[in-house]
Amino acid sequence: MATVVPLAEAVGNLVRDGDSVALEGFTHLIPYAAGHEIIRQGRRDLVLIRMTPDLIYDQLIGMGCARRLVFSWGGNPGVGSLHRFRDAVQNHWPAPLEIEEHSHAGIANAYVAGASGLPFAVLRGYRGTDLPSRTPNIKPITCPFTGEELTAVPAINPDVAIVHAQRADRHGNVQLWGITGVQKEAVLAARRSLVTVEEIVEELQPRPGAVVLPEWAITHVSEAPGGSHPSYSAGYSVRDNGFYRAWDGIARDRDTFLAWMDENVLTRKAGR
Amino acid sequence: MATVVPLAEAVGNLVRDGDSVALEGFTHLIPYAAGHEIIRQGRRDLVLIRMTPDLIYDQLIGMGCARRLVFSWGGNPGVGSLHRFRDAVQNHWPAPLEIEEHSHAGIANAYVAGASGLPFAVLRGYRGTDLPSRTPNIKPITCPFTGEELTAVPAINPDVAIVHAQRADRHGNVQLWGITGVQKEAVLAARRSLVTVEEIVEELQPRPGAVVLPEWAITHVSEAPGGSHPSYSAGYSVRDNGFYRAWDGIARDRDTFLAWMDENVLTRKAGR
Amino acid sequence: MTVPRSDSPLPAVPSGSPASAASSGAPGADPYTADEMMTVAAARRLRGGSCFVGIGLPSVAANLARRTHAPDLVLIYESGTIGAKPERPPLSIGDGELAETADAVVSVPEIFNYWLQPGRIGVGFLGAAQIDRFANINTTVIGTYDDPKVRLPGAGGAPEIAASCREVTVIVRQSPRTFVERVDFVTSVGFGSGPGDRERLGLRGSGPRTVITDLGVLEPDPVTCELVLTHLHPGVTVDRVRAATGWDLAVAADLRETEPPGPRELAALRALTGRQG
Amino acid sequence: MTVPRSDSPLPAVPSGSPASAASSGAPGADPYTADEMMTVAAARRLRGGSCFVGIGLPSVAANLARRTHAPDLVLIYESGTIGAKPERPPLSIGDGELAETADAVVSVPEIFNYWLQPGRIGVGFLGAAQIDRFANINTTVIGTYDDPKVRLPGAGGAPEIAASCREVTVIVRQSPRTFVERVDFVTSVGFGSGPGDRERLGLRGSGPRTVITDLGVLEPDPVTCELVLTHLHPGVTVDRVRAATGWDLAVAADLRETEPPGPRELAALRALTGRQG
Repeated sequence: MATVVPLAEAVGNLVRDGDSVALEGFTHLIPYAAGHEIIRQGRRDLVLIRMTPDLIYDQLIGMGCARRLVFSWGGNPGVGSLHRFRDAVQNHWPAPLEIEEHSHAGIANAYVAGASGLPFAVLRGYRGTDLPSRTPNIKPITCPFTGEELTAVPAINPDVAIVHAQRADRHGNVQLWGITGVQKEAVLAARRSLVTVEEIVEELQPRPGAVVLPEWAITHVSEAPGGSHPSYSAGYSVRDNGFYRAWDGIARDRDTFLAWMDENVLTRKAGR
Repeated sequence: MATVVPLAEAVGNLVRDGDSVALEGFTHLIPYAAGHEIIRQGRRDLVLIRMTPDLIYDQLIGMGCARRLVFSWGGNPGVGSLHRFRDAVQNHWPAPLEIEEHSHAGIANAYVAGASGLPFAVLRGYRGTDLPSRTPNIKPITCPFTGEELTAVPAINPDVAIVHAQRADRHGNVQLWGITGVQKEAVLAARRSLVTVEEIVEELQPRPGAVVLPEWAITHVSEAPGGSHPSYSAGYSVRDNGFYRAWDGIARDRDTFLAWMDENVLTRKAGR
Repeated sequence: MTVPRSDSPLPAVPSGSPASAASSGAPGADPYTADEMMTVAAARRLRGGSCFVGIGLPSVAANLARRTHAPDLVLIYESGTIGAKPERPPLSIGDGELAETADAVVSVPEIFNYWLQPGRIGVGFLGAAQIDRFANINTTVIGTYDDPKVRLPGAGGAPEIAASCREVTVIVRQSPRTFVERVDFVTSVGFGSGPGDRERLGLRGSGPRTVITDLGVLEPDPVTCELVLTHLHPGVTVDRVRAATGWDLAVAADLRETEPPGPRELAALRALTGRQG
Repeated sequence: MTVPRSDSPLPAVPSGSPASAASSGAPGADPYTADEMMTVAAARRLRGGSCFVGIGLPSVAANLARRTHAPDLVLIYESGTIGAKPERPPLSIGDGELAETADAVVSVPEIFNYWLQPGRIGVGFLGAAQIDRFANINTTVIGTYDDPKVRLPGAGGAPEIAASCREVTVIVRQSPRTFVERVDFVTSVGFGSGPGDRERLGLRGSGPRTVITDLGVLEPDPVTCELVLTHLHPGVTVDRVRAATGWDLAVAADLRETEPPGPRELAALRALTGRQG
């Protein structure tokens, strides 16, 4: 049964030090506002899960919130590297970062298994690559009918899943559309969940391509207009490609990064 | 690459004696017109696959088209039994009917595996029931991570899948909405496919809840207005509950059944 | 046979007749049929949360619950409709109104995999052609599988509903043909052959909590898992229930009588089914 | 090092200069950069059907093909957009325009499971940070995994694109740092360690058919599976390509020269990238 609460309260209720937390949104509807709130609340030792860790995970990692990253593609899409992620992996700054690395197909299926109440998923994947030698939880599995060998990955069931959506109604039923990525699976796989939304409306109107998550499958809903910036919320905002490009310069240097975070994330707390 | 052809030509091209054929549509959008065309073309020895064999499979079975039925629930929904199906199973009339029996979850997942290019699917299903003792291709499978024992079913990859949809455009892109069942999976799992549609339109307009099948994933599209009667096509027709009730009387007796088929299916050939 | 056929409703039990006088109380109260009593009793068990609804009797009872004491009950049908609010109980589980009134419509694989299988749904609401001492359900065949006396529709969604919902309610008319010592075919597991079987099989829901019939209510003994008669509907005797049961039915020490259908319940039920009072 | 850095385009090769005079022919023809030649050559390989498009260079080339000789090319992005028709190549694989112009938008699990995995998609179009003699691709780390010199973004969709598309085209700028004897990490399998490996691994697509660089085109030898230089771009010498390759590169007996970009190709490309001619 979803309850609609302010963002700081939702994050405070749901995210604890040491939790596994999945912030999903496949280039679209990335829950930046919620990520910033996690940073402001000073969470530590998080296991961060995300197919495409982009700037928000660069920020969480650079601010020392994470001890482990489970991911399949960690870059600044169309721009280049995530410098804070690289600095953590290559130089252990600000803290060592364990990584568990998959392919997109692997993580997507691990979420599907998690959402489905299964302990594992089967896919044609990883075979012949060096990933299984570095990610121990990728295992072979044999088809009981054909004898063919395929690949199994364990289900992902995060302690908390956080996604951003366009709308919710007052009961907490959520509607998102456009590129819907793996958000439904992440929410359904998680023990607890938070959906931030552009706006809360009286009634959800059916829309082409919309995914609806009923309120009884969600823990908290929080209004966070613009909460996906610099990614976008189709129908509400456009992707701020300029910011993605600018981030490359901001994040390249530790001090520039910290100054930016201080000015744009940490000191904005009071304003909310 | 879909080609748009008349129904008789599509069925003639795609369905051969001995084929495995899945006509899907979960109570909604059931491809009756295509099923009738299979009967008129006198196909024999078909392996008929369908989660919910209802009147159209009662007709195909009663007309002697099938040698085997793969299914999970064979009844006249809300009314009672399928008398032709029962007569075939209990009395081998008009021919013996082998059956391969599953649960809905089992067949749905077998289609998912088929659509996904996997040889099998894993589910929490069947355990403790008598189904595995009667359906040999339900097997246990052990999770390589937790050791837990689950159930595997082999993929379903029909020779032909046939579904009914509301609309296609001239290129053969298909749009269906409402209860969309397992139709996408059946089409994607099949070697060849036919989609009958209520109408062919200039351009598909986005609609809430619509599934779009791109033309390059389909073999043939045929216009068949009213082709889902007595089931329904949301937005075009309503379910003819009266016919479902009437069928109970028609199908109970072999001669009544044959007379009805002769009058309503076989002799309508010329009219098309 | 003196028991009613499982597909024909019992005749109405008029108020004031020996069968219902004891509880229906008020003179002039609506007469009601045994089927109506059964449906009302079943609806009362649904208190809120989510319910995976089988077709037929379960669908009527679930819709009745939503119309009376449980307006927030989330109805889920295997056709993929989540939160359907039909005006009338559908004839099939895929009627158009289910989709039109639903909060969300998902594919059939999704309803089973993402919604049912993980144990997200509170109550699974099933019918039965046969049910046994341990609440195992048969909807597949009467007689032997290879040469059946009656070929029934089969499993549908029931095996996984029975396995995965947090608990299961069964609604079925009671007769010795239906309530059998051992079902001819286990389509859906209740408690298997007794305590511990569900756990051994890895079934994650708690299994049948209530079996509601046209005669009374049965519930599994918490220790033995065997069905025990816990409620009689007004005017029904223990002897009559035992005569309608194919095993030596245990009766609860604190056997109670079901509250008869109230006027509001009957009115709502008849509005649903179209029956005149 | 004298080879260009892999992230900086080569300087434009003006028409009439020794580098391109031999083939660009007509005096006054547009000058073009090596990157433009590479992109045009890659686009030409896409003839129709469906293409699973990686981000960056592949996306520009695939969009160019759709604008020029292959208007019916179905572009599929891992964000779930099928049949996207963007006006400009997206910066990310999830830009809004991809969804708005697509024939269908599906979830990320679905795009991988229902569309990529069964081998439904014709061409997988990938970039690389390193590629080796057997066309294996690395986009994970340069150096060792535990103490990398450069931590790259990782696998993304590439391993399964490389495994499951009916064939694969790779587009990558050529340098000895990029074209290595053996990749530091096999992110995506080309031909493994040689003939028969794909079959042994159960990879169902036929693997890389073409590697297009800023210098020429390489194709696997049908017997040995080793990449062989089959085309030189105008003005490029075999020696220059060999100097930019970290193994002893074989050269095809019938080595040919790539047709330079035509005016229509260049205009379409520049309209896409926003570059002035």
